[in-house]
Amino acid sequence: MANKNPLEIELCGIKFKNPIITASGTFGYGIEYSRFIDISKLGGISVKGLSLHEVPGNKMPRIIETPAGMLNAIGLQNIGVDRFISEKLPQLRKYDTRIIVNFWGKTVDEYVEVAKKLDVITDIDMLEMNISCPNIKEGGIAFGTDPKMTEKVVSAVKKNIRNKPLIVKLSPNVTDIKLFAKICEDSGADAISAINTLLGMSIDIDTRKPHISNITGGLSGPAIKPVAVRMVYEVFKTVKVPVIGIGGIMNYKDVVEFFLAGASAVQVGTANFVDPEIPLKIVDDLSKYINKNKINNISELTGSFDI
Amino acid sequence: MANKNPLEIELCGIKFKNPIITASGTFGYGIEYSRFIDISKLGGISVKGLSLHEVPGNKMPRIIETPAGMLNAIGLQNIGVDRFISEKLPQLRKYDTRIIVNFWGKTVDEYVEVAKKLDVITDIDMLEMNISCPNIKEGGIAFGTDPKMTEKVVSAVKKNIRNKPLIVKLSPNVTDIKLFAKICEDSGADAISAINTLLGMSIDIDTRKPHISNITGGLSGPAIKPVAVRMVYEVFKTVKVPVIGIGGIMNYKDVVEFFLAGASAVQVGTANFVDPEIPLKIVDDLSKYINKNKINNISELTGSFDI
Amino acid sequence: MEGKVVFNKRLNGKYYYMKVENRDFVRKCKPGQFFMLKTQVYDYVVDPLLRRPFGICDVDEDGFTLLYLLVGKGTSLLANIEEGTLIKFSEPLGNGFKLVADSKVALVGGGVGIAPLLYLAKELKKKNNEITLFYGGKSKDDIHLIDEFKKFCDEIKISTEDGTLGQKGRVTALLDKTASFDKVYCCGPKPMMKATVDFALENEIDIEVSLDEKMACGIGACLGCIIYIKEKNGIVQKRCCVEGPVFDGTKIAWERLNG
Amino acid sequence: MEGKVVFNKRLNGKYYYMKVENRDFVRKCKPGQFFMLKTQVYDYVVDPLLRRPFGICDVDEDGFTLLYLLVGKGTSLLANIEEGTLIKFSEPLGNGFKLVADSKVALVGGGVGIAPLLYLAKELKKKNNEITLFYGGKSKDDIHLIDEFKKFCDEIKISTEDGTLGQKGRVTALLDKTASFDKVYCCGPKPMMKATVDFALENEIDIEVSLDEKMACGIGACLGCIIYIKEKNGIVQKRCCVEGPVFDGTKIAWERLNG
Ligand SMILES: Cc1cc2nc3c(=O)[nH]c(=O)nc-3n(C[C@H](O)[C@H](O)[C@H](O)COP(=O)(O)OP(=O)(O)OC[C@H]3O[C@@H](n4cnc5c(N)ncnc54)[C@H](O)[C@@H]3O)c2cc1C
Ligand SMILES: Cc1cc2nc3c(=O)[nH]c(=O)nc-3n(C[C@H](O)[C@H](O)[C@H](O)COP(=O)(O)OP(=O)(O)OC[C@H]3O[C@@H](n4cnc5c(N)ncnc54)[C@H](O)[C@@H]3O)c2cc1C
Ligand SMILES: Cc1cc2nc3c(=O)[nH]c(=O)nc-3n(C[C@H](O)[C@H](O)[C@H](O)COP(=O)(O)O)c2cc1C
Ligand SMILES: Cc1cc2nc3c(=O)[nH]c(=O)nc-3n(C[C@H](O)[C@H](O)[C@H](O)COP(=O)(O)O)c2cc1C
Ligand code: FES
Ligand code: FES
Repeated sequence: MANKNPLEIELCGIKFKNPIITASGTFGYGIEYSRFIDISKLGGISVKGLSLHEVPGNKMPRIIETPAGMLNAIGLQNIGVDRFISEKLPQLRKYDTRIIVNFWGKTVDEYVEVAKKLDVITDIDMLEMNISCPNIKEGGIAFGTDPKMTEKVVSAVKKNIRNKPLIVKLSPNVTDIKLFAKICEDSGADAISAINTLLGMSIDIDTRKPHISNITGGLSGPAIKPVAVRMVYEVFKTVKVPVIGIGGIMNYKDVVEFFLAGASAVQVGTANFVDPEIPLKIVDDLSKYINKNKINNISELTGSFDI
Repeated sequence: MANKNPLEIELCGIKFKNPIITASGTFGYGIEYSRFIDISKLGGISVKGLSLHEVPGNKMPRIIETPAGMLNAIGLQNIGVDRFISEKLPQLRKYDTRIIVNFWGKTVDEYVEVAKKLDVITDIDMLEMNISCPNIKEGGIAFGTDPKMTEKVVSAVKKNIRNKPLIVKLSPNVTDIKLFAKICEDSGADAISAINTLLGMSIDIDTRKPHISNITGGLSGPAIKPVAVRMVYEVFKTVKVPVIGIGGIMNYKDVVEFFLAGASAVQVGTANFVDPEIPLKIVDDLSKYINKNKINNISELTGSFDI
Repeated sequence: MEGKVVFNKRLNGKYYYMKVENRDFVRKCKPGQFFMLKTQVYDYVVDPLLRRPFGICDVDEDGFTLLYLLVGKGTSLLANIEEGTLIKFSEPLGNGFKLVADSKVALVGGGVGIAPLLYLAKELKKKNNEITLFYGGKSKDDIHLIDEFKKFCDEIKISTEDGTLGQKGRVTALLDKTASFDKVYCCGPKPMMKATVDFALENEIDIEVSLDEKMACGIGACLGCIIYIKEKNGIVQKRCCVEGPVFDGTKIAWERLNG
Repeated sequence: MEGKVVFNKRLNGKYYYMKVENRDFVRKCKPGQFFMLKTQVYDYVVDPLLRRPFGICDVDEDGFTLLYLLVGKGTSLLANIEEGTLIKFSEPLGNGFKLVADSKVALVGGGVGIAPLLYLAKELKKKNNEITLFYGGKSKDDIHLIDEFKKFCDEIKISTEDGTLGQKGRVTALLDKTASFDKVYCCGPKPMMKATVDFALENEIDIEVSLDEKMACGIGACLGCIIYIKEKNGIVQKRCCVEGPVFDGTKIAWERLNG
């Protein structure tokens, strides 16, 4: 239709004004950026990964730049689900954008408990389950790299929520992401987001110490884009649920690339640190691209690359 | 000792004048670079991966640049082990550098057959087994991402060679590289090289086709360095055999970083395309670094990073 | 925000002084604030990727300056930017210094840490303060902008570790001889700041320090720049980029800080 | 190798002309060769990572020129390089054109493919050849360096698809009217080269074409630039960067080529 917004998409029955979502951990609780951009112009925001209780995160230093990327070992620091709901959500709710809450736990029970608390909050649109953070010192979260644990945790959460669609966010640090995607779908995931960070390390040759105190950290930014595109394609070929593409997106061309590979929406992460205006510039440029190429709706691009 | 070369290393009983080896596939059969640099100044050369018979490689296009890296899907094109021995090795042998022959096969028997042919050639110093190339259209070489297949192929080759030490080169496209490293050591590998390329993909938004005809390709260059350093560290912590670090090395600082993570030598790959003089500049700068920091021998750096 | 480079002068081997034009920026800024600067001029080049934090060194009605030290990739690129080039940066960020009036104040700076103290001196002078600058460095090569400081400071005391300029020794040694300040403002290497805070505690003088931590976002979202602050309930986390970079020096849990 | 940029002129919207100083380079080069150029001026910046291939457009005793089209990252950076800047590049690479003497030759160029034909014209003129240039483009904006070509060509025939300069239509249409050449040299888009080869085959004229394939190393090591050539035993692989970029046009397996 002529006046239909060609950037509007629908994910799990929920409409987004455009497919540009900011990625968890790179956009705080959303309001931190309100001073710099009009966050109502975003399709959605995935907030910092929440746990049942407040988590102080890792020792400093936590970040270091790498060639075309960065390593982080924040340690999933967050204020906890209760404080998020009482302190941050009321402010964030003022903006016209979809709210996706990223969450995690140390045990299956914790995942379930956090999910249940979020499931009853009407101001939240979707849940995104982080089963793949490599940053926890206690050996890392094994859920996202162990098929049985993945099945267990996704099933358990899905059984215990009623209102919100569940996105499961996949780790790239596996031999076969297709296997994990299938398990997630079979366990009830409503959508898949891919990818979280690659596990990396950087050593300072002057101090002879790792640049981040956790030793290893999650690699993100343009450097990882080819791995992310490949994994989106593999997941898209494997599941019927929608795929949200994440990893190294810096401009509208990257977004089109992810759509062609199979994405139904994307998340912009590290780019927010480079320039907070990047997501909005992407929305503008995508609009122009869609108009210029006479595309009725961006969803037509999903998986349409020509082998 | 005062006049001992502080860059000299020993790997599997073989002395190298310095720890800088050029990586397989990025330095041809070695002689292609002789017009541009004095290849006798290199510690060693790992030649293009050889198979039993000549292989024509993949359809074009085969390469595309990515942020701080590149994707390649050459398809293991090579002239075959016999032609290498008769046509290339006599020329390469003229230079004062260690010759490592990288090889592969489609079956365990092919691996063994190639290895046996190479094992009897006195002009070759070491063998490097590529069990991790993702580029073959027939579904890729599963050896490097399947523990049982890895054990099988490494054991079989090791049983059938007598003269040459065997390096096994590991794929990073696995959930746990430590597992594969241990299997290789237990199956008789004399050294481990890590890492081969990460599997990636890139799509041209104008043609809506993948930039390389194989669809996916191997990601290399500075972009992957943090993943490579992490994996070298993990392998070093797991095995007793020496680890050769590969992935994104561009300068002497990168080499020191890999040594600190646990490497006993390194391979320089994609950098050779950026500037053929990079490996020799690394040798010079490393010399200065070793002198300035009053280090008796570079091997003292191996695994010496401070947690 | 963006602005044209008015000048980008090399002061000596590793120090540079740059002025950038942007009236909107200067209307918004306060002493002690910093900004995030894109050292990679071309958007399509993604290495180095992240913006770099710099303190606001000075302002006039047309623009602002930064004093910077050559460190790595970003500052190497910055040193090569020619005048007339259009560069990108954030608006002024963070929590600046709290200004006093009609007081006797000490500004204590070390190395490139002197940067935010110039604009501070200018603003403090407007509020009728008597200002003494204590400026330390390893050698005379670390001492810059003295002519600028003379415009606002009643007294300038310089020390260098090698004795090539001013008194030989650490700048903190100069502090022991005077203890009649109403407030101390400090920016420099952590050991120097810690020693200055100890001096302030000993003499019961208010003190604010400006910290630096590696930053990715610079705006409070990434949680990469955490500082540990003592509060009545115990030690709490603060973000260097939002709750800082200026903190009450006596509240900082120095032993928890990086480097 | 390195050299100073003597000039870097924008000819129009997307075309640029650059001269680089290096006497050693010019002593070594031959028409039809190319070189690998580092468009990223700073070694410590790794994006874009790879060097870019460009044909040698012209040479004099002091240096060489390149004519280039703005395409992506590398050429965008190249367009911003100012005169006086020191840039890095390889020595002359690849297999150039084989020169004839005392003959009637046609040079057929399309778009930026005209680049290597200028130096070729200069050298062919030295060998007493009668040279006709057939130069095609989409529009007049694609036609450059005509004054330079006039120094060496006996005749210049231009066509543009939109008819804004010369004859309206494709440059290959101009070829049908003359068939008395001893040899054709060609560089441009693959369809144009294929059509020119067909013309040469039809008229039994020797033809050499200069191909381009994406290159990583430019020196024969990566095997990323493969071209398919017909030989008596069948189709064999050749490297565009070593056995090319110039090939006998009649031997190319056009259907196997990319794009
Ligand atoms: C609030 C604040 C104000 C500052 N003001 C000044 C100033 O006025 N003048 C000045 O010369 N420097 C200042 N710095 C330090 C300056 O940010 C670093 O020297 C600079 O970022 C180094 O960048 P690089 O790319 O050259 O170094 P690289 O080593 O290449 O940087 C790699 C990464 O580490 C970060 N990094 C490296 N060193 C530091 C550091 N010391 N502090 C913070 N991040 C670092 C970089 O930002 C980058 O993300 C300030 C830092 C902060 C946090
Ligand atoms: C032998 C040879 C001679 C050439 N001579 C000229 C010349 O004289 N003038 C000129 O304008 N162009 C010439 N080209 C093409 C030129 O190399 C590309 O236009 C240029 O590399 C594009 O770089 P980019 O970074 O701007 O594009 P990007 O799209 O950012 O490049 C990404 C990657 O693809 C490669 N690439 C992109 N387009 C081409 C292409 N058409 N051919 C080869 N590689 C490509 C780049 O080198 C780079 O590695 C020549 C190519 C070859 C192989
Ligand atoms: C500082 C930082 C914090 C992050 N925190 C989270 C998190 O809390 N939960 C999560 O699922 N992913 C987290 N991520 C991963 C990102 O959401 C994203 O998957 C990743 O950075 C890749 O995207 P990018 O290359 O666009 O940054 C974090 C990434 C960064 C850089
Ligand atoms: C064009 C190309 C061809 C390669 N061919 C081989 C090969 O034949 N055998 C092999 O084991 N690795 C091969 N590799 C992988 C490299 O040896 C190396 O492991 C990888 O490129 C990472 O190192 P780098 O980042 O320094 O390039 C190839 C890499 C490239 C870029
Ligand atoms: S730099 Fe990101 S929160 Fe401070
Ligand atoms: S570009 Fe590498 S072989 Fe030709």
